[in-house]
Amino acid sequence: MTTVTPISQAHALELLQGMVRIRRFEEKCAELYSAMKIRGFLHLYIGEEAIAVGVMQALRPEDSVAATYREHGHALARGLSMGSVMAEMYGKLEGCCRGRGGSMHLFDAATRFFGGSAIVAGGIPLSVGLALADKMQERANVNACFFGEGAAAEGEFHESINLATLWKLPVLFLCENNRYAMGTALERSESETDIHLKAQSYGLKSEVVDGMDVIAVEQAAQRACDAIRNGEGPYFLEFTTYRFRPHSMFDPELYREKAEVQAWKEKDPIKLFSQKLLADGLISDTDISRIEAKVQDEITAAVEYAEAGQWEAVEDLQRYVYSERGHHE
Amino acid sequence: MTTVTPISQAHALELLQGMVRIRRFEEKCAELYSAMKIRGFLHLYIGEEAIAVGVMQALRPEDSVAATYREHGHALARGLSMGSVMAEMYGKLEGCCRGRGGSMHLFDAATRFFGGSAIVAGGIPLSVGLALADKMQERANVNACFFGEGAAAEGEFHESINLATLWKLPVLFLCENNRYAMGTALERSESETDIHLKAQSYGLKSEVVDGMDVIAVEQAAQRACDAIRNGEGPYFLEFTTYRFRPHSMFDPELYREKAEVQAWKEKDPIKLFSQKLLADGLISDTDISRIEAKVQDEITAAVEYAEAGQWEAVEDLQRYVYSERGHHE
Amino acid sequence: MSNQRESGTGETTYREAIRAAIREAMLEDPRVFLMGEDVGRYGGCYAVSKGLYEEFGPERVRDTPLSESVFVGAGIGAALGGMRPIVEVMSINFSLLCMDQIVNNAATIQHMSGGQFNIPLVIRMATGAGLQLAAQHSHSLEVLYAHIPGIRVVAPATLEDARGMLATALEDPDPVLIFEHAGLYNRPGQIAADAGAVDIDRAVVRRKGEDVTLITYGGSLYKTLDAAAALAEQGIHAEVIDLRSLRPLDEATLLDSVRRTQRAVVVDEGWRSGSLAAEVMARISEQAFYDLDAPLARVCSEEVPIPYAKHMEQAALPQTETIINTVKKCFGDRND
Amino acid sequence: MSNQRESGTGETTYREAIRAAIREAMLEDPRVFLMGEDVGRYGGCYAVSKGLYEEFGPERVRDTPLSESVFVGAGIGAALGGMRPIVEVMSINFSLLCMDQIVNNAATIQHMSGGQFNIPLVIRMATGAGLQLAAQHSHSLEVLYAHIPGIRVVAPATLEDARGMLATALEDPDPVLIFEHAGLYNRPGQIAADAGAVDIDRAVVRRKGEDVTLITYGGSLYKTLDAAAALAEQGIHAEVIDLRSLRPLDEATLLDSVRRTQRAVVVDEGWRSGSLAAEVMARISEQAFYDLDAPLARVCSEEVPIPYAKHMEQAALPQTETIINTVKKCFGDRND
Ligand SMILES: Cc1ncc(C[n+]2csc(CCOP(=O)(O)OP(=O)(O)O)c2C)c(N)n1
Ligand SMILES: Cc1ncc(C[n+]2csc(CCOP(=O)(O)OP(=O)(O)O)c2C)c(N)n1
Ligand SMILES: [Mg+2]
Ligand SMILES: [Mg+2]
Repeated sequence: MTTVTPISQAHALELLQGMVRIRRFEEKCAELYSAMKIRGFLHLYIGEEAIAVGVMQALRPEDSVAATYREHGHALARGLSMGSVMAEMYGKLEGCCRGRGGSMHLFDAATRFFGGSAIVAGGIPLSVGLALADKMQERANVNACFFGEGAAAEGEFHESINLATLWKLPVLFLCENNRYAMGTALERSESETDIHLKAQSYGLKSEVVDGMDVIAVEQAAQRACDAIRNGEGPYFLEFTTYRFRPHSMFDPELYREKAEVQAWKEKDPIKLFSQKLLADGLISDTDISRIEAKVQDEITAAVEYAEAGQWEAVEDLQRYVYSERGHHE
Repeated sequence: MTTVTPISQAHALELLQGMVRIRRFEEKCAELYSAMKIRGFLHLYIGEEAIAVGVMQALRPEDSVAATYREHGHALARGLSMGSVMAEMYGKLEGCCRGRGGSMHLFDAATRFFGGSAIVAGGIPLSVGLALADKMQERANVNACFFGEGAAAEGEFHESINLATLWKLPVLFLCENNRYAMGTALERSESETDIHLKAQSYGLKSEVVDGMDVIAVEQAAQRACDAIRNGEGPYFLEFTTYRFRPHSMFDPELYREKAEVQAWKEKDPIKLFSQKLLADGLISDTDISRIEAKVQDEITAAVEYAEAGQWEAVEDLQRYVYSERGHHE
Repeated sequence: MSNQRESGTGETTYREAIRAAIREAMLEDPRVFLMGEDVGRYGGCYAVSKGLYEEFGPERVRDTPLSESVFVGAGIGAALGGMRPIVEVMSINFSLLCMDQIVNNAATIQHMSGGQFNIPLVIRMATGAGLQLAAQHSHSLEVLYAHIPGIRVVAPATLEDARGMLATALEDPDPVLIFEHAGLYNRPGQIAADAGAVDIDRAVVRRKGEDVTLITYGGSLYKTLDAAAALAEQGIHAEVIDLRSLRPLDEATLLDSVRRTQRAVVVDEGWRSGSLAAEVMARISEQAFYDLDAPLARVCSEEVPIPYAKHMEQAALPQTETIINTVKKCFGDRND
Repeated sequence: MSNQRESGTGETTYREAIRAAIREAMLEDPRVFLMGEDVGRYGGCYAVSKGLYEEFGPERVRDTPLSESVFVGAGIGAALGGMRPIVEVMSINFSLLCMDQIVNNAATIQHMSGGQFNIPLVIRMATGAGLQLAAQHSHSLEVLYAHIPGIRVVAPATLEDARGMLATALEDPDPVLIFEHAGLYNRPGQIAADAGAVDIDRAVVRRKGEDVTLITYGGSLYKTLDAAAALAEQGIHAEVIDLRSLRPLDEATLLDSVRRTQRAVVVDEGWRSGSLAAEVMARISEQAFYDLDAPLARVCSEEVPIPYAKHMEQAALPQTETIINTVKKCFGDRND
């Protein structure tokens, strides 16, 4: 913590704002859940923001992103507007998926954000396929795929890493190891708890990264993306992290100690990063207040947008099951 | 090959006879397939006999065995009678499964032979469960599970090894690496072609063994079974081997060179073993002739048994879908 | 009262009734154990098994990794090995990951082995919509399993059935799938203290009536009963049948009712095409054709992946209103 | 002639017709590629793709590892990425390993994304029994997929359809599953040189008749046509409808025929309970009830895992004899 932050002030502010934006947005979501504005399952990313924010720095618009049901952070960091995400969780027509997907199924064609998948590990093969398309069409894109450490036990994890490595496909595997899959601790789920080693056994490049340090995340993602764009095949990053909140709004958290949660909260990526930036003199308290205020405004606007949104007409229920065009180009 | 065979004459003859029995039986099956006495898919084990024969030496009656669709050898080595296996392939009532299973689905309760599974990797979870039952009921049994190297790409392989290792279950994983899954060479199927290393990454004990050397197989199986009975959890053995015949009777073998097949035939486990035994002076040519004659008789009797067998009554079609007892003990 | 609660009788809920049934089975038979994702320390994703881990410990309440295929397959193997596993798959939607084990192993091994082996396995899954969980958590795919010979499929709708079907299922020598509608877990009610095991072979008449037979199961039972009550006020007396067993279907009970009422409407939360409702209609049209006075009809889910937004989700699901209107149409049409 | 053979016209087989269709699609559109287990060097487990690897190379004829879930999922992803994948799953029985990808991803992503994404993917699978492959290779599980909104399901029975449906399926913006009956691959026949793309929306009448409608698809078509021929000799003139599209069902064609003939028998190799046949019967009983002169009937597979022994396997499957007898019963019964 004594080295000077190796980035510009502008970039530091961007990263910080990115994380604060997710944090405050989700705090608002929790509130709105209690107010019954948001329903269904709601999985908060609070504590893990450095990962989505850090990784997205290394991605370009042509790249693709796939994530899980805990994907508000990824969606926001990837560039979906807060309003469209909030409206989606309200179930409004103005939502990014017209209210059909909800919290677990955010999609956005404009930013190549391919969901929002609520089958654990079920989104990974999609990224493999997107990467296959890139490879066959000779595009040097990266296909980023986020999943939790719980997903590592699923067969699709295994099949996906094997295929991507075998075919040298441009997939960026991003394992958010927050130590629990619902209430199941990693050591009760994996015989090899070092996930990055497990991945390495497939023969692809693999690193473990401090997921509470946004700069470490960004740098690792950059390294990985460079290698992938270079045609070196897939790359695996495991991020050590922690979710500060329950698994979902229904979780009584019987499976972990308060003290453990507290210890991890000490590593809060936003707190650590802002302290560091302040210590390095790269930013001031005023910068932080400005960010908080700006984010607050964005949230207020997003909630207003969602509140003002419309309900999709029930007559449209049958739409989007099959394509409306006769033929597709 | 200069060391003296470390086993008794009686045991040497038993091993040799075990392998010859499978070889000649399957040669007969191929003939009977051409004669249309046997139908469906027929997968021959010829070239791989040392594995089933060697492994079974280490197993006890209370242990369980599960195998694949290429399981005539395992069934015979486990102790199913040749007649009941042959009759099964004829589709006769006298078959081990009343003709309902056929070549790919040999089962036998008496020897705890749990199939005969034609979904690649689909039998592995069964062994994991049988092992779980043993562990929960505190029985020091081994649950042996055979599968090909092609199965290693399936999700169920991954899930099974992880769970067995995590729960320290008494499973003996037996990978018969004959280098091809139908026409797909190992290097086109696995990013890590060293399967035993791949298995090791789950944290269980794992060895690679010359699957053309019946004594090496037996010794490895013994080591593994000892460890398992000792409560050390699962064990993985990879056997290098080769199938001398096409994948099934429908395979035009476009994917491999004649020369490669020829080179492997030089390592014929029966040829090598008998040469060695002869060289060591442990057995004589007469012993070999005696074995061949005995096996020939057994085959003749098995074919006669199958030929003389009955067709199950069509009225019984609905049986064995559900249990016939009202309640099961 | 707390004692009754523990035994899942007296004032209880669907959730508690299932828990009590699991607990009772585990107390009675040491071969019974519960296995699945988060059934232990977490208490079950729908809180069904809460407290059982504390009572029975990690050997008999086994948290599994996220590996549906192997833990269901291991359930099959453990059953073959002499145990009586209760495997929980969190949602029928995730069960597609282990469908191979269920269809290709659990349902076939007895037959392929010529009757040498049988698989006394119980698999429980939550099913159904209504909680705004969207398209990967809300589908009612029961018919996919009801199609498969070699397994039994049941769907408790009442607290008594939730309480009593498990024991019967565990006594069954063959694989039994139990589908619990996620929308019912909170359902409160009374169970008699002496409520026992429940038949899993027979449908039951939940309401008597002579004008039309409404056939349903699971989460749709209450909507159907509500519809029947409303219809009664309008002079149409509907008999309501709860299938309970989706495989095998209890034809006798169905046909007996339809032959009396001469009209039938099937209510099923599955999608319409290829629904279980279709099967019920097929049985009736094969065997009670000459007894029918009006076309058969059904109320199913709309053929869309279930949407998140509440109004859209509700529009996709069978509703009491739709049931009422569909029944009325059976009377309004030409009457020859 | 050899040229015709290459193009899958003239004297050809069902297998060659499919191969020619794949080849043509790959020649015409560089986005099309074939992926699956042993489709390349081995030539396809049913030899459908033989020669394509040599012609198009390993990039466009991709041998995959034994990993049904990921290669089907990768097909979905590749379709999202602008390709036009043809994914071969060796057998519908193995497709249970990738059913999650088909049902939870391919069928839902368009809907969950509010119409932002669509998935132009074709998945081909062999289905059906008759080759003595026993209970893990012989089941006709088409109805499991026909139940799922968001995908289309087709089953070519004729050489023309085998030849022509693929192009139409590839042009479709949404996932299309093509089920090829394994017993048909060797079927020989003639295809006109100018045979083109085939409609995948409509059922077709394969034989005209006025007395009874026989509705079938896939491998059962020929048994049904044989039955119709035999019945004609006995004075019963059956109309035979080949569904071709199992989802969506072409109700108009069905109903039109049944309204004329006033009797219907459905023939379906799937197991009876929860069969596609049940759905067809349900549609008819909902919409053509007053036109019916006899109970609906069906001929399905017996509800057993398919046995290996030939006589038992054949006893489990629909047979021409059974179809004939079932049809006759529609006439023999009381006639009010
Ligand atoms: C196939 C499947 N099984 C089970 C679930 C239920 N489930 C939802 S999230 C979750 C835990 C996943 O943990 P992890 O992958 O570590 O991600 P995290 O929630 O910690 O971000 C489970 C078991 C599911 N959605 N899909
Ligand atoms: C899940 C599944 N996919 C595909 C097949 C078709 N198939 C049968 S055997 C086989 C090759 C398996 O190879 P391997 O595991 O190496 O065993 P080997 O045949 O070499 O003994 C394939 C692809 C199958 N039976 N099951
Ligand atoms: Mg986690
Ligand atoms: Mg092999």
